[in-house]
Amino acid sequence: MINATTAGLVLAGVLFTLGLISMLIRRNIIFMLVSVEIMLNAAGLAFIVAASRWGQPEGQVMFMFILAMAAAEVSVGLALILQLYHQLKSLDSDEASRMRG
Amino acid sequence: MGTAFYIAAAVAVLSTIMVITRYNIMHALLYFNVSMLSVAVVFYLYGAPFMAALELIVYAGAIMVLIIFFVMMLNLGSQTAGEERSWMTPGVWIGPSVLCLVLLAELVYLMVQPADTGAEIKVVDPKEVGKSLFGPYMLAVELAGMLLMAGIVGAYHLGRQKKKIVHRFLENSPS
Amino acid sequence: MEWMYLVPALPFLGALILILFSGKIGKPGVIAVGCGSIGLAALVTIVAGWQFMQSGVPAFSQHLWEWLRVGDFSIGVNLRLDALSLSFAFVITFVGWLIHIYSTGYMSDDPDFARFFACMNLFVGSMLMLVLADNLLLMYLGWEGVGLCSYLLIGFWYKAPENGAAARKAFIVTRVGDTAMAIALFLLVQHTGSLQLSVVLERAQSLWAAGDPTVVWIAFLLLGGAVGKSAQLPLQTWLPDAMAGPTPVSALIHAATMVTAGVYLIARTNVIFSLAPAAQTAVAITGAVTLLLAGFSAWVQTDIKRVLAYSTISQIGYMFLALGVGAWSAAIFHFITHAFFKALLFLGAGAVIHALHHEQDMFKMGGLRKSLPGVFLVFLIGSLSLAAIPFISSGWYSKDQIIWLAGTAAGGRPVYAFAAVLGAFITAAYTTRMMLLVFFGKEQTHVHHKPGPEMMVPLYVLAVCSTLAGFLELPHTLGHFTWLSDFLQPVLPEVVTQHASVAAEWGLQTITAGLAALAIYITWRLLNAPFPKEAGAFLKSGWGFDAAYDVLFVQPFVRIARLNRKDIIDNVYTGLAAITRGLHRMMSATQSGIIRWYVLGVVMGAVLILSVIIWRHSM
Amino acid sequence: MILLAFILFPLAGAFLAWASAAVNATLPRWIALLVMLAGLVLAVGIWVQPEPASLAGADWRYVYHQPWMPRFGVSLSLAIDGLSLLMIVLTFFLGAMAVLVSWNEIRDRTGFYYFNLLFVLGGIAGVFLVMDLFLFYFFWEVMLIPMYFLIGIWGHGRRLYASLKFFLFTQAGGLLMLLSILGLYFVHGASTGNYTFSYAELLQTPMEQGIGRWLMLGFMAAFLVKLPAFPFHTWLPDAHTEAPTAGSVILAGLLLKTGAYGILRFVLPLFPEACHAFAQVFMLLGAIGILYGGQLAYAQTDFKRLVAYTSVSHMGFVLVGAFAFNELAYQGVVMQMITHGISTGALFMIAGVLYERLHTRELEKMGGLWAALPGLGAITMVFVMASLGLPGLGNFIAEFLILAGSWQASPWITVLAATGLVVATVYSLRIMQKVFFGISLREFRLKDMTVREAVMLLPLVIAIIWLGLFPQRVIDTASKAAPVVAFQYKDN
Repeated sequence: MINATTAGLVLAGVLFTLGLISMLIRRNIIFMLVSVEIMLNAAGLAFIVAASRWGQPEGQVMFMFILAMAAAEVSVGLALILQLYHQLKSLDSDEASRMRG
Repeated sequence: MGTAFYIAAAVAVLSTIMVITRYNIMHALLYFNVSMLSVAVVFYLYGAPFMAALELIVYAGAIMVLIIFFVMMLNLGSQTAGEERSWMTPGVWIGPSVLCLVLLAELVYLMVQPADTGAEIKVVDPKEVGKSLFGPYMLAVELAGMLLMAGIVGAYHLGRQKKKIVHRFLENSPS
Repeated sequence: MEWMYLVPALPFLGALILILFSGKIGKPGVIAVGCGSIGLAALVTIVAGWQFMQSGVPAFSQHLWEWLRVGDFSIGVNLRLDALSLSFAFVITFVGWLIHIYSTGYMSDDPDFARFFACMNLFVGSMLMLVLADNLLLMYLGWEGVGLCSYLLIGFWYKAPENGAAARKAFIVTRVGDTAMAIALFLLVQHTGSLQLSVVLERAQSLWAAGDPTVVWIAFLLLGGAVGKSAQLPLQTWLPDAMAGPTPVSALIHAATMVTAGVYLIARTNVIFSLAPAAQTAVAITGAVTLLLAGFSAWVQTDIKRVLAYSTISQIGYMFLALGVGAWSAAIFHFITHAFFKALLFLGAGAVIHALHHEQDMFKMGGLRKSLPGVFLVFLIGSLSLAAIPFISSGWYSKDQIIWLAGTAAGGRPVYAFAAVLGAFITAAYTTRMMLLVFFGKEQTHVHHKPGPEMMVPLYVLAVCSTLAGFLELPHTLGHFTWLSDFLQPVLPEVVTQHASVAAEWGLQTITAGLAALAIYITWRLLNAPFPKEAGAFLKSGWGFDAAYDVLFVQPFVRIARLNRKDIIDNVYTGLAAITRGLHRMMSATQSGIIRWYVLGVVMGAVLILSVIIWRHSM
Repeated sequence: MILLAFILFPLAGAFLAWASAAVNATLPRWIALLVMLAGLVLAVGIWVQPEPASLAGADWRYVYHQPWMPRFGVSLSLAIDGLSLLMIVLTFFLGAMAVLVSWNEIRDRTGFYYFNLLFVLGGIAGVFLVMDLFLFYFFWEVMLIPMYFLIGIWGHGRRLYASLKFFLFTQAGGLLMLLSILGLYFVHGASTGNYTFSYAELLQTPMEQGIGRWLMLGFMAAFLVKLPAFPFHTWLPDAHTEAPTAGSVILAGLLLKTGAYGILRFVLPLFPEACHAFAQVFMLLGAIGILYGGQLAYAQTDFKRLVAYTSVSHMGFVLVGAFAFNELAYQGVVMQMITHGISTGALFMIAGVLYERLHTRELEKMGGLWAALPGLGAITMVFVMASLGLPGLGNFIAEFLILAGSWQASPWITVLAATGLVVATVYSLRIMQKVFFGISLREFRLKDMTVREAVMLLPLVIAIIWLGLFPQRVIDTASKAAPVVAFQYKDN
């Protein structure tokens, strides 16, 4: 039987990879933002698993930081997407590939 | 490992797969909420009940709701689904998926490698977390606070729309 | 003799005046300057020669200025008058003067009258520099100078591209020989430390034993220069094409003077050739083979000037043969008689061509005996000399001497004598053919205008000379008169003969005369006999040398030039630039601004790093 | 002081010319001409002056020394000997010709044009005079950048490509030289404790064999590119072809000579051992350059490009002669530097004169011009003959001395190089045939030489004939500057 730490880390890896796939195949910016959230979540999971493996609080501390960062990122990100949407009238990230006002 | 973990893990993986395959963004976001809930269960199982709660409150509650409201505000739900469908051809997703699966295989290979045996799930008290947060990680907490502050200011600044777009009736005003 | 520097200086001065003021002095002025300067030079030569002969010194030299001095190596612009250079200088100025006078008539209609005389004067000056130089470098100056003038005059009518091609061919082919000669000079500088003729020849005798490899190399390289300038095998191909120039040019440069520069060079450096028996044998063989090959080619030509051109090659072959067997003075004797009678023949041919409005094909001439009696007469005298008709022609005296010495001189062999006799037979044959085709038979082209006195007088003078010049030397059978070889004695060693007898000489002369008569008879009978076409074409093209050189040298060079017009080395650098540009393009392509590509890059990097870790791990 | 004048004249004149353009567009050319003539008079004055008796034994005629950055051993040190003097005379002579050539050709931005022209010439004069390696590198770069502008702004069609290529090649070589200069500086400083860039002191630098060879190769990199020697020559045809006429004249006549000068002045005396070690290689490169350049010259259809490749061929002789290590070859190299400057410069001027009349450089579009331009044709003939090495003209003296000298060092390479004489004949005669002889494609109604053209071409004709008949004056002047150290070096 596979032990708990490994199982948790594998789960984190799977979730992270799924987020990565989503990141790579989507062109919609909101989807990409969601993909980032998936990956952040997976990373948080890995920290939690590690914290429980060692019985130390640092892992959970890190998760809290991740959480704070995700919150800030989403708020700024959404505001940016809003601006882009008004500029480009589209959510296609490729449309934003040129550095043009 | 208990059955609960496997069930939660299976739900998390399946719902995440649903997230990344949906064309309709609202569906995807709802699936993502499900995924988040099951991850919260996993947290709980790994002896971090406080974190599970935070996951529910902040992630599934606040962040997701923010995104959902945002999508609803722009009224994107069904409108972009068709566009999304046209972008999502096999040629687009097969290559990256294979690459990512290779990455996953490598990750798993490395995780399984050490065969760590003496590991049992140890519960970490929220009190411990609090102590270390406000002990050695004090500076980081303050930085996180500044980050959030910057996020607020940034979001406000960026999100402030030009008046002539929102308030059409003020178009001719001098300011 | 103090005025000796005037001999080359006067023609140069004349050329300079003609170049600078050609527009101002008008045609009479051009004639006065052109002919006058050469005439004066001839006069000075005669006076200086007279004084020289009176004085009895072996050589007189005049120092003008120091040309260059580097360390111990020093070369002056010095002139040297001795028997050999005097003989050449006399022929050059005298024949040159006659040809100049002739040219005033021949070229009178040409718009570039002044340019013609400027080049001719430049040529005479350079040629005099060549023969009067007291060191080999100054001689090389004249050597190249006459090459330049030859180039300018062959291509005188520059509008026709084939004339330009002939001119360049002449320059380039002779330049090949000149380069060999230049290398010989380098060897001499290295070993003797000087290029002064007297010093070089003196040191050569003390430095090298006979047959020493170095001296053999030097002699062979000098021979290379000589065969280039004198149109001998294997560099003879330029001379027939050189007939593209005006006929007086052919007479002066390509018959009388410049082409004999090789003979002069070898006679001048006879000490070196004596030290290199292998090279001297090569000279003899070159001469023997050339005289035969060119004789056969002359036999089938249709262009009157090409007949004379091949005949010139052949006659110079005789001179080389004489030099090769050690009969130095015989070569000079033949040079003098040849200069007269070949100039006469060329000028006569020029008169015919001029009269027929630049028609050169012998098969379109005929019957001119009646319409141009004066030309016929002098041409006959020249032809008799060329064909070596006994007693009455100068050519017989000189050629007979060579034939005789080819078998009996120190380096002589019966086979050389045989080749020379056979050559005499062919010479008689093609000369007769030419005479018959041009002056006998039925008239085919009408005579436009008869040559004026300015053309006829030089012809008569040359006719007289080419008869009288033969009496400078008489064979044993006719009293053994040796004025010329005695005169040349201080410069050229005496001919050493072996198992020679007057009776044998009588026999040989009889055979030669008989063969000449036979040749005339056969040619007369078989003038219009059919001739195998392929063989004829082969002979006419000069034994296929041109085609062979074209395939061996010209075509490869032109092909390389065409392939490598853009400089393949440049591809290395443009290739470097292209690689840089390609890398730049690849790099900047990654900066597409599409986020997914960046993520893909991150993923690939992660895969790579993990692969490396796993690979290291499993090792 | 007089030496400083040679450098300051052109540099000051450059700024003056630039400023004067604001007053009148024709003023700069007069200023430039006057500056050049003044320099020429000064230089010829030094030359004709008999050598002061007190200096009879010394190496230098004039020396100027002024400390500049003593801390780093850099000083403003100028000196002139026979070789430098000849090069300075050539610089101002061809400089004056270059000004005359541009008289009517350049019509826009004349002020900046003459500024660049004079600045290049000032840099060249500096290169020929300085005796401090730091300053040498400085002037080496000074002459590079204005040249870049001359080609890039006033050039023909592909001028940007050509100027960039020129810049990159010379800059790459120059940087390697800078490395070597610094290497020499530190090697000398480490062994003697005296850190200096002074040429005179660096002469006796003891160094290891390996280091010496690497340093020598660094110097050679710059000089081979500039010369240009066989595999590094490809910048030259482009630069020559696209440059304005004066640019081509200066490039061919002077810039290439700085490479040859560098070899004679720096490489041979500083690294005698390394030079002997690599002599065969460089001689072979030179011989290959002679033949390869000749072949390419023959293949060209653009007049200026053809002449450019003949430069490659002729400068091959310089390389062959410089590494033959004897006085014959050395004198030949000096003569070749001067005569090639004159003859090739003249050919470029002729190309410019023809271009002004025909508006083409294509040989295929010329032909039969003798009838229209007999005077120009005669002058061209002189320089074509000079190019193929006709005795009586300066180039012959140069080539004869080089080959006679190199024969003693390496007969087989000399044979190869002598074959170049035949190739030179082939391509040189092609110029005459294509331009002046043959059938003319149309009736040309052209003016023969104007007075200005005669004034700029006739001195060159006289010079080349004078050098061919009376070269002794030049030989005497140059003889004392011979790099005797390298001649006398013997392998142990």
